Amino acid sequence: MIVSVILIPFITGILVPVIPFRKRWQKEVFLETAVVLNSILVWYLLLHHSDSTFLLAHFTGNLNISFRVDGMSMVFAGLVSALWPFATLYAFEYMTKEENENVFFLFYTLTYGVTLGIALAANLLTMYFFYELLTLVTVPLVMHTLTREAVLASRKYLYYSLGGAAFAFLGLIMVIVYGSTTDFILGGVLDPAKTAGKNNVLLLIYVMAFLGFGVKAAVCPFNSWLPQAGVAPTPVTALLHAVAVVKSGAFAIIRLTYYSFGTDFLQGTWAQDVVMAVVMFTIVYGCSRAVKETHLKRRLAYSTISNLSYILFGAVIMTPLGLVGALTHLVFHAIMKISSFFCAGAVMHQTDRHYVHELNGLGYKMPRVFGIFTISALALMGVPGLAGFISKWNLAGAAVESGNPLAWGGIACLLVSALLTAVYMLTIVVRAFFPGKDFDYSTVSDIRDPNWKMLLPLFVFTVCIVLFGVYSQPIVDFFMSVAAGAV
Amino acid sequence: MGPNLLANYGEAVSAILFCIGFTNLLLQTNLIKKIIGLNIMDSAIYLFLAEKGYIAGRAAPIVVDGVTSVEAYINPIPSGLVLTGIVVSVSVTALMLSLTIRLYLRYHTLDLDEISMQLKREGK
Amino acid sequence: MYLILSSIFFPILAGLFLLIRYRTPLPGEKRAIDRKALTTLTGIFLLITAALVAAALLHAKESFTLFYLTKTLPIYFRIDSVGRLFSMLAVIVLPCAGFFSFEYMKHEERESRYYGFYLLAFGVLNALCSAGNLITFYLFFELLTMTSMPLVLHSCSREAVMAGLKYLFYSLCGAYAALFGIYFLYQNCDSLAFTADGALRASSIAEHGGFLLVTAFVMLLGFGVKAGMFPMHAWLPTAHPVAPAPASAVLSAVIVKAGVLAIIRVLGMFGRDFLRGTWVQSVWISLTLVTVFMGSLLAYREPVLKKRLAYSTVSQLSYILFGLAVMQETAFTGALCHVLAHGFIKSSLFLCAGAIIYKTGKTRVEELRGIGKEMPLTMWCFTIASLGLIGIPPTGGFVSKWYLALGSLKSGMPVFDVLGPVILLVSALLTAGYLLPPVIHGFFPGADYDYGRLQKKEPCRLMTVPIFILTTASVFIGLFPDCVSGIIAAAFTGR
Amino acid sequence: MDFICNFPFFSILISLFSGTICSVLPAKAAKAVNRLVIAAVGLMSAVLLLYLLSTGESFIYWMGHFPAPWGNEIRAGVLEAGMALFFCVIMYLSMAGGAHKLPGEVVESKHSLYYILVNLLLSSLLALVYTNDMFTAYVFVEINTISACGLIMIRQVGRTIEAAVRYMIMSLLGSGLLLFGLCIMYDLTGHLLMSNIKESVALIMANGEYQIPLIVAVALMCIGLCIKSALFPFHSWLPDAYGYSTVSSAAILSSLVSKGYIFLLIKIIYRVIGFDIFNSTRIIDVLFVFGLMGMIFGSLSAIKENDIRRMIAFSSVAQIGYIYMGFGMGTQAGMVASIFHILSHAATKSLLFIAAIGLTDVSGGSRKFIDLTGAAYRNKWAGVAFTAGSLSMVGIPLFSGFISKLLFAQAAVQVEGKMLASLIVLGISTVLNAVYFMKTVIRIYTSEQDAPYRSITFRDRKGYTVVLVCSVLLNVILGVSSQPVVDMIGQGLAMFA
Repeated sequence: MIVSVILIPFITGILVPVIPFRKRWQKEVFLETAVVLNSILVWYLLLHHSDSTFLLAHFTGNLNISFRVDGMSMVFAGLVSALWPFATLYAFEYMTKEENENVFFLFYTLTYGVTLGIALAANLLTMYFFYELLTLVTVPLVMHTLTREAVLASRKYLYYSLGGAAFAFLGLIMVIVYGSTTDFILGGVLDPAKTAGKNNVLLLIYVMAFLGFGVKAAVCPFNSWLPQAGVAPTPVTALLHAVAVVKSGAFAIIRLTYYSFGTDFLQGTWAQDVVMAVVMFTIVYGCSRAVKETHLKRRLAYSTISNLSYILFGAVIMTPLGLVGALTHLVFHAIMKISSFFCAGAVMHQTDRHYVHELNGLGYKMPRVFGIFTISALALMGVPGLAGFISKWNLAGAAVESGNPLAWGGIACLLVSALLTAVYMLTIVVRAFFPGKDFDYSTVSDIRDPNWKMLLPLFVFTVCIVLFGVYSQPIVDFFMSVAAGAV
Repeated sequence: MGPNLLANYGEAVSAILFCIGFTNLLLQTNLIKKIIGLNIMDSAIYLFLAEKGYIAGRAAPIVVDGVTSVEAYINPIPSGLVLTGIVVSVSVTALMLSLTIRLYLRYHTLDLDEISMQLKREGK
Repeated sequence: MYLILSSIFFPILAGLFLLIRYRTPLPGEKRAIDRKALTTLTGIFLLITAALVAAALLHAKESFTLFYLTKTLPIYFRIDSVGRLFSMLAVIVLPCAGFFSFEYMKHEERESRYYGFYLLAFGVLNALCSAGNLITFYLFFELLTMTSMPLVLHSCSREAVMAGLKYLFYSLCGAYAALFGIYFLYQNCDSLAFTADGALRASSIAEHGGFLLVTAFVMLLGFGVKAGMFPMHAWLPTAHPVAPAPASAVLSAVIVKAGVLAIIRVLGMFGRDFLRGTWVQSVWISLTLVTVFMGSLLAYREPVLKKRLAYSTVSQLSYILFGLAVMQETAFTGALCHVLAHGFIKSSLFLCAGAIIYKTGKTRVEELRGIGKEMPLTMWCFTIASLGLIGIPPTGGFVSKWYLALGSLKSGMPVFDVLGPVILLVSALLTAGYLLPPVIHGFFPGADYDYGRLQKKEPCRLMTVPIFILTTASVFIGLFPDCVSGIIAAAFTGR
Repeated sequence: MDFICNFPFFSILISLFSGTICSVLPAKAAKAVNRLVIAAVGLMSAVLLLYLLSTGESFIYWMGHFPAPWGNEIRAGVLEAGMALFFCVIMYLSMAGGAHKLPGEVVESKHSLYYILVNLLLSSLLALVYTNDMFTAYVFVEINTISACGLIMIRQVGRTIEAAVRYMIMSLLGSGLLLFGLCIMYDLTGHLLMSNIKESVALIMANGEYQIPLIVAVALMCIGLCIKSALFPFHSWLPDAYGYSTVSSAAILSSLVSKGYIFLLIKIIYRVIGFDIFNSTRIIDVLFVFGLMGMIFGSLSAIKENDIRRMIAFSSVAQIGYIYMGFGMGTQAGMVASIFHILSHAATKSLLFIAAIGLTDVSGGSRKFIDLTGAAYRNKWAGVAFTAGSLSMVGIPLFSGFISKLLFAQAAVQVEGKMLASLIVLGISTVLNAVYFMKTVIRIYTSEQDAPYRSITFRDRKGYTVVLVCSVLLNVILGVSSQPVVDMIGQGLAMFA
């Protein structure tokens, strides 16, 4: 059952170029059906999960490829499978303007499976395996347009990701050697008997592994691949570089921190201070770069960098509440960012405008898109009543509660970042809706909102943003129980 | 150290020779000199083996006069090794020489660096 | 409960309705906007809202939780005396300015957007006044910024857009600084519901007292941004003048008061006893005094009338903050009195300035010679309001300043107990210096004034009546301060 | 003694003998014989392996029934048989993969000579694997050198001859050192058979006499073999030799020849000196340091390289660095990792060379990166295979490279002093590998629009494709079910002792 949800996307993806579809809509129906079915299957699996581990294959020694549904995987798999059908729907419309659709959908769907693999992995090795795989299946997506820029971006992406994985690998080794098992167990698996006297080495390796996985989560100084990877088609940037790929990085770090090394081992050590400082710096750095950036998608990418570090900030607080904060932001940021990216994609698709200064006055012509964009912008800023506030509240609450002065500084970083978020998001909104007195409306005369395939996902995400903003109780409760290990 | 060295002068000489040969093979740019170095090096080893194999006052292990005592003869294996080694060394030398001829015919020089320069100029 | 909710959500929905129904047509679109219907509708909405607020003020006593953001974060409403006082201000100023704008906005583009956001801001303000805990307050505080920003940049000139953004970012900056404090308060209080005598746990004070002081200071500074407190006052003189005059009136009179309200709430949360006598109080008082003096001085040097009024707002708001910072009952009374007095006076002044601009297009003070002859009613109101702001009895300003000075002297603080009143006095002199010249030149244009070209330019009733009402209100406060003293006394104790 | 015990001897003999036969056969027949011999030897090794696994112990085979310590011996254990089998498989794949290029690379009349050399090489490799006699090992080292040199120069262009000469010189230096070390060893112990030497060495170490000469001898042998297996900094001969010879030669040389020497070194470590004694010397530290340096500098040189084959060749330098790092750890785990890496690297490197030739073929024969743009679209299978090889090199799970990386890292953690250094270098080296291999992969998948050779289409060769697929499969098998292999290596090492 667990394996099937990973395999179905694989099979579907491979079938796309193989089956000779006569009409485009046939392909769309086929893909969408498969994706939706798979998502339903995932949700069914998550809701009726059993605690047993599914062993797929033995690797060497005591290393297995195995899958299990636990709290964390429920969060991530649920998120991914909820977003994917919408993103696919959106991609259909977006890709009408791009070439080589089949290859695109092949890898796009493969990525779904791989991401689920990361989410459902039962041990560090399995996760590492899918983590590497994720890099490989997403590279073709970045390279999709095959322009020089795209090639450079994908090359950089590859270098960074594989390089990061190389160091994450060291963490894996540590857990294999010093842990009692590689399975994910909340609280960590390091065996105190084995680690005695080796703490500093382990911490050093933890920092390395953190930065290694952090490459995918775009931790500074390893973040420059993400804005560059924005050359990919928007569904990719939105889903992968705002959700699946980068969140996998964050997810991996959470797994590493909470489920492998264990917070008891890490808390209060210099390693925690180091990673927290890095994360705090990234939060501010990402935002400042976003303010400077004039390319719309790259600006959003920088925003992603900063927001990912919010998640990591929650994670490195290393308390259950911190984990709750991280999870909240993991989920909520996914929705907010995918929504804003889809808006950006809709703008690019409808108008072929890429830079912020080209967006003047578009708000009148695309009121729905920009209305939604405004909401997601406000949510990203953390305006109460929208989802972003809840996650920031949880993060900051955890930081205050931890009593760690550095974490208190982190709150300041969060707020500075929120301000910068306002700067870079609201300037867009203001441009779109208040283009200035001498604005020539004829330049936007033939622009209109995109069709329902693009708008439907946007509406759904917006509803989610508002819904989670005002009524987050159940989901936060669920995160609480995840963090307490009760799920 | 000193007395040992003097007592085992054969080994010392062979070691020195080996070094000479080795250095030549490594550092000479002229291919013929390199090959000579190779031969010196190999010969040094044979010298070493022969030196080790010979015990003063004993004869080659060919039974004459019915003397079968072990004390009377030297160990024949080193000699066998030397022979084998010489065979190997000859074939290797032959191969090297043939390569040298090929290179000379092609580039009209025996200098390895010079050949490399020409190759670079060819650009292939 | 329903009264409060409807006083909040009715204007919001009405605003949204206007925004959508009367969307400004783009060039090439056939649709035209029926201006009459729009203004009538807006007027009706404004009146209904005002009625709803009034009803809520009179009747609503209960508190209720609307829903929970998270398990421990209720969106909670409760009308207490402080809120009631601010509500009173809003419910008088906003409809007046609204009716004023029906005339004023005649020639502006995209009217519907203005009215829409105006109503939105009204609703949010009501919510702000009836918010019962810090989170609810913060929620509407942010929304207030968002909804009032379009009012600032309404004209969409480059200057206005930049001013709007400046306003936005300053306000957000302040709000986030405040949020920083809220995070810490949340951990160190049992609940975030408002109180007047400190919600901090005794154990928390013992444990992180020093850090909590920092937090308090950060929060004061943060909310102080909205109230134009030095050093984060720069947005105010930029943003207020570029907005349409009725919007400036509302901004200066009511919306900046949200910052004051916030600070009152914060003081309540931390408790005056916790802050009194600490470095926070000293620094804060110094800041307010600096602002008072500096605002007046800048206003004195400013040639553009609306900008001058904006600087005056900076200065006057810090009177209020000074009153709060003294943390003494009399001064508190003075501060709250000044909230009302300044609200009425400043809105009246801005509306007068708006009427002048609307009729004559003159914006600079030296252009206003003889204006009193042209627009006598308007200028009379302007004069009375100015006198009120200077603090000449029997206007509202006198009462409040009297209490402020008295409270300060009574407080027994070192240095500031005397220094404060002195600066207030100096500033009052400066106020006279910057407000009276237009009046004097307006009525006494001098011998060389060409009476032959004089025309009556008195604006229509839609403009004069609101100005008149507001001016009257300011005088009324001065004549009968007792009618609010009860509510202020209740406010001090947090009821 | 079962009949199967003759297999090692048979396999050496038939490959040697068939080499002689090839000289009189026409090219086609020589090719057939060559393939047949490789297949037969492979089959025999496989049977032998199964036999050894079933009996669970190694055996010693007296040549001509001269008993030790006088006779010449062959020894077969699981590791030897496995290695022989593996060498045959790789060699077969390499030969098959490069076969179609042969007519273009080598003059028609030299084809039979080519097969002679290949057969000789195989026999010498087998002998290196099986022999239990040091001097025999030396002789076959030389045979190996000569045949390898022949394989390099058989493509008669200036570059290859020069490369052959350079290779020859370095090899001779190496074998000279080996021989000298050997002689000293013989002098010290009086034996040539590995097992006998080991006993004497243990005695010497116990007595405390002659320790310095012993260590000198060991060091000489090690350095000799290091030079021959192109450990950094003795790698200067390697890029030219691998980069310009024929495809099959390059594949065989890089994946097998240097591995033969390394295997001999392992045998020397285990069977001649004794693992513990070897580890107690400082030699392993030296090997360790040079291994680490090789990992870094080999990759750095590869990054700078602008020629795909030379790049792959430089990558070998880095990979050999890995192997020596494993030796340098001085633990059983490190050794297992090294041996596994020998296998995985051999499998991967031959795959890469063969795939690279497929790519250069469709790029007008040019090996410059700029000309390879979009090559993977023109030759799909080669592109996929190259990608797979690259991924294995970078150490992506599912491929063999990952397992060796895993084993190395696990081994490293157990060594107190060397843990951090090896882990960090492992990380950096992976990054560097990723840089140059992924650069190539992306290059070959870049858009064809601006590629100079877009019009060239690839003629599909079934044999070539099958070879690629098999190589990839071999790689994946090693990567997925590595446990039996690792177990086997462990078992084999146990038999060594």
